[in-house]
Amino acid sequence: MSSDPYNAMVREYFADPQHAGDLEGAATGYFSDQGMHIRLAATVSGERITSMRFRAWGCPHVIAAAEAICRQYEGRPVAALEEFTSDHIMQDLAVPIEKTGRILVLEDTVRSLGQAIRDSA
Amino acid sequence: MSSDPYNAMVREYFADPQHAGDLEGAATGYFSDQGMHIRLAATVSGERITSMRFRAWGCPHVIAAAEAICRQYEGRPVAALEEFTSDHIMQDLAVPIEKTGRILVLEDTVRSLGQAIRDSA
Amino acid sequence: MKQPDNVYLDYAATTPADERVIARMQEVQTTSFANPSSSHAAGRQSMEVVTNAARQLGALLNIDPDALLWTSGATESNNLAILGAARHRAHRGKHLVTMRTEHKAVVDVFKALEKQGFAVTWLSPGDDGRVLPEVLADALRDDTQLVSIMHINNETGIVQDIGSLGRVCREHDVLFHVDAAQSVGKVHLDLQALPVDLLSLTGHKFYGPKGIGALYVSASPGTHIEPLLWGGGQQRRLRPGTLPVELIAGLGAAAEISAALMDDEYSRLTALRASLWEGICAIDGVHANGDLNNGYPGILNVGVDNVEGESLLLALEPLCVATGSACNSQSQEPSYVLRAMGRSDLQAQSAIRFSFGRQTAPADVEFAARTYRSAVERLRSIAPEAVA
Amino acid sequence: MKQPDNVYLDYAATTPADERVIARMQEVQTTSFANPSSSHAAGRQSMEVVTNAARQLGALLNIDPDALLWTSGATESNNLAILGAARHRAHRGKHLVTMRTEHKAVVDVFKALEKQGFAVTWLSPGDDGRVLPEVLADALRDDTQLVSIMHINNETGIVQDIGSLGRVCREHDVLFHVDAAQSVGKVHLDLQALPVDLLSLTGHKFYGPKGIGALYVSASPGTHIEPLLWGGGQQRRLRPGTLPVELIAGLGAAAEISAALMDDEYSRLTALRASLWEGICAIDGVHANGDLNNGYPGILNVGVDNVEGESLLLALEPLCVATGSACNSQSQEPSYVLRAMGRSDLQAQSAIRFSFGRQTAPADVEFAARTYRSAVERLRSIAPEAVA
Ligand SMILES: Cc1ncc(COP(=O)(O)O)c(C=O)c1O
Ligand SMILES: Cc1ncc(COP(=O)(O)O)c(C=O)c1O
Repeated sequence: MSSDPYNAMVREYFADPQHAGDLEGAATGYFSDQGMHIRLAATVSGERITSMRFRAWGCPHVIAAAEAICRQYEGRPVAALEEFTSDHIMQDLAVPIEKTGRILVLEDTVRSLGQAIRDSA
Repeated sequence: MSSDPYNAMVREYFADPQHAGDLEGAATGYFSDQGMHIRLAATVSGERITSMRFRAWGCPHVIAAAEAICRQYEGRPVAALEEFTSDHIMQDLAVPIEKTGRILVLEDTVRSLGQAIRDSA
Repeated sequence: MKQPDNVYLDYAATTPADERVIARMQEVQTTSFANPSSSHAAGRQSMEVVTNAARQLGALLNIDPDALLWTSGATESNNLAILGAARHRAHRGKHLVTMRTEHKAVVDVFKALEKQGFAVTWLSPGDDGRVLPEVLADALRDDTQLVSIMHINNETGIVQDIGSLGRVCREHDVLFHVDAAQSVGKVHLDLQALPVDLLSLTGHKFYGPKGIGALYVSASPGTHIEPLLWGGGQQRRLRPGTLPVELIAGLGAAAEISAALMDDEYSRLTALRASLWEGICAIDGVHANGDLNNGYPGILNVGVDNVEGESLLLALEPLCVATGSACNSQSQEPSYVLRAMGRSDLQAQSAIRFSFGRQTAPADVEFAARTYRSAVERLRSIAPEAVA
Repeated sequence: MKQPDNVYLDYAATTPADERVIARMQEVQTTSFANPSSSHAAGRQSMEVVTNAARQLGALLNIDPDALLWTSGATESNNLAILGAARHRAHRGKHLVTMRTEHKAVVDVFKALEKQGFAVTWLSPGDDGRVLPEVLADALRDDTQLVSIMHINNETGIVQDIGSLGRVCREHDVLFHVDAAQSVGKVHLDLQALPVDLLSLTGHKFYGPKGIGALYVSASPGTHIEPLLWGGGQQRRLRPGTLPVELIAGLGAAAEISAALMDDEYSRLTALRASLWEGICAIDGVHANGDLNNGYPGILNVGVDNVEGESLLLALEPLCVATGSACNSQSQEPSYVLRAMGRSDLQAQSAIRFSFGRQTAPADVEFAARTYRSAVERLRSIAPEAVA
């Protein structure tokens, strides 16, 4: 039964998501499925992501995962977005198995962001 | 459920039955029924009972009732024995209803003692 | 401002035992531990403790203490009442009536009976969450044997009109069971006056011990039930097992204390609920799931548009509050109680139940309002504009 | 010599809770009262208490704590195991096996099942009170689904050979339930080593709280049971209801304490029983109902010829002892357990059960022997010669 459903990372990212918000003139990916809504936005300089922001409506794992993704990609090559897999997010945030579907939606959002950046390039 | 099944009189008479025992040359009544055994013995002078003793094998109510009867009849006329009814014993000793049969055996014993005294007269 | 560690606003899930209850239990544990069924002096002393507790609980409900069966809680009481009466009367008829907004410990019993060949009519509440006597009367059939309707709803605080509903049952010679887990010790219940045949209660909802409850079984000749458990001869064979003397004593003490505090507490809770509602009702899209006028004031269930429930709950920490009832708070499903009241899935899943009790101070409620306002604001600020 | 107020020698009926158990319960009542099913911080803290207690009880039995279901006591555990398994397997077969010398909370469950169309074979014990594995094997049929045999008998202390009996069940693919109410916490029970599928226990028999017990349900794929109670999702839906955190904590503490004291206590009890028996065995017509070599030493059941049982019990005051088991000590009927062991009605009804425990001192036992001797003597002196 109830032991803490949220690990320390989920709690920290949920309580203080430093990447929640919008970016002027950014490429965006948006998905709405599984009772959640997620938007990722990134600005790019050359092949690198300079800034990344999210907006999310969903459970704490979804919000924390969005924050984790933003933290992870700022400063990295755009190409990495398209190689995104949710495995280590699932692990780092100890996402319960029944929420896998939601994290897959997040995965789709990351990929569509990659696509959007390429499209706008 | 359990409240005390024995009232104070039962407890006193059972713990210290002053009339348990035998009497030399006495008339006796004896009954054995309902899983109990009871013997009453009395010596008589003229029309009066001078001494009365019991022996009993049975539950505490039976033992206490035997003691009560002995106490009650010493010094009284023999004829009273044959008018014995168990009503006030049932009441004084708060005999539970399911033990009525045993007290009726006691009643029979008292009567048979009366009979025995008359027979030996 | 120092942020409190934890603000417990989940009294509808369970209450802390009153200090005097704890003290009484401890006293009994050390002085009257014997088995009340034992005929020796120590056993008789334990039985006296039990008898005294039955008198205390009997006084709270205005009933003959002999009409009480001790159980392990309202779940067992509900099961014993419903399964016990349905099975005992099965030869007469197999139709039963209950409401969609009952606690799981009633709903699931009726579902089990449906699988066993009983027919159940599930009444829906009106907009105000209540079922009207006429609606109940319409549902009754010639073969109806039992109606089970709760008194105070555990999620919304909505109060059913037990008196009127019971009269409908009496008129139709149908047994009436009331799950009063949320109302005993909190509002007046006079079972001499109310037409109730079976009533379930549990200690831990009114500052008594956990693991002990009772079922009132009216002495009227029609009210017979089959036992659920078989064993020793305790409790007229209707509920065997060694009587837990100290729990029973604790429940008795809780009953007596509740009777004394009830009226003042009710007023206090009314003020607390009003204050919380005032502190949050201005939020855009906020709505009360319940009845702010006639509902039980110890519960305020609040929904808010466009906020995700699970995140709201986490954002509300350190408030200890519930989504739906505690017993299904593990599940992510929107409350079936609120759905039955006509809320959408989305509305229902944002619902937060605040419930207050004896230790709740006005400052707790102010803190709760503040926390709720900022949680909603923050989550909305994170959400995509399309949603928030 | 000052006569003591009360000498409690009825530990088989119930034991006083250990001081440390009481202290632990009080601590939990004040610090972890929340509902363990609640997902908030307070609820999680309560769940930790529950998890920890399960670990303590699991360690005592050498099992995975997840295999435990919390119940209200052994009566419920027995009912849940027996009704639950019989009903779950009814489509496979309806034959069940138990013993005549089981506790009422087993006997009456099987009687109820007989009325529901199950066939029950009632095994009689041998002269030593035990059932041989061969006898059990002979009783098994192709359609046998469940065998229920107690570990330590509550009236006589006779110990069944659970290991051998369980192996017979395993060989025949039949579920094996053990009522271990009298043995848990008192003798070693290693459920990894023993072929047991279901095992019932209760807190108040080993210095834990009353009103709490457990059912061990082995994780093996064949061991499924139907619930008795329906309700919230607690305990894998097998036993719903708010978990009584403090009782569970008390039961866990009792398990840990018992594990530590077990061996010393067993030796101490062996000496006490020997001393009592020595003090009374010279009485004419006295006999032990039980096994002075292999029986559990905390119980000495003594019969005596030509003495009426109810009067003997009263004459023994201030000893708190039992005739038969506590739960039918209200009734005047001779013990069915002793009758099944071949005692006559008369012999059975004179039986007195002395049972010892942690607070029993050698002086108590000496006093008991003295009291017993003089009670028998006195009652015989009152009886007509023909009987005494
Ligand atoms: C209305 C209602 N009925 C029944 C119950 C079940 O009570 P318990 O958990 O004590 O068995 C509860 C509480 O959980 C309740 O609120
Ligand atoms: C062997 C045995 N089984 C079952 C029980 C029932 O236990 P409880 O009264 O805790 O339900 C007892 C004690 O009364 C017992 O001795």
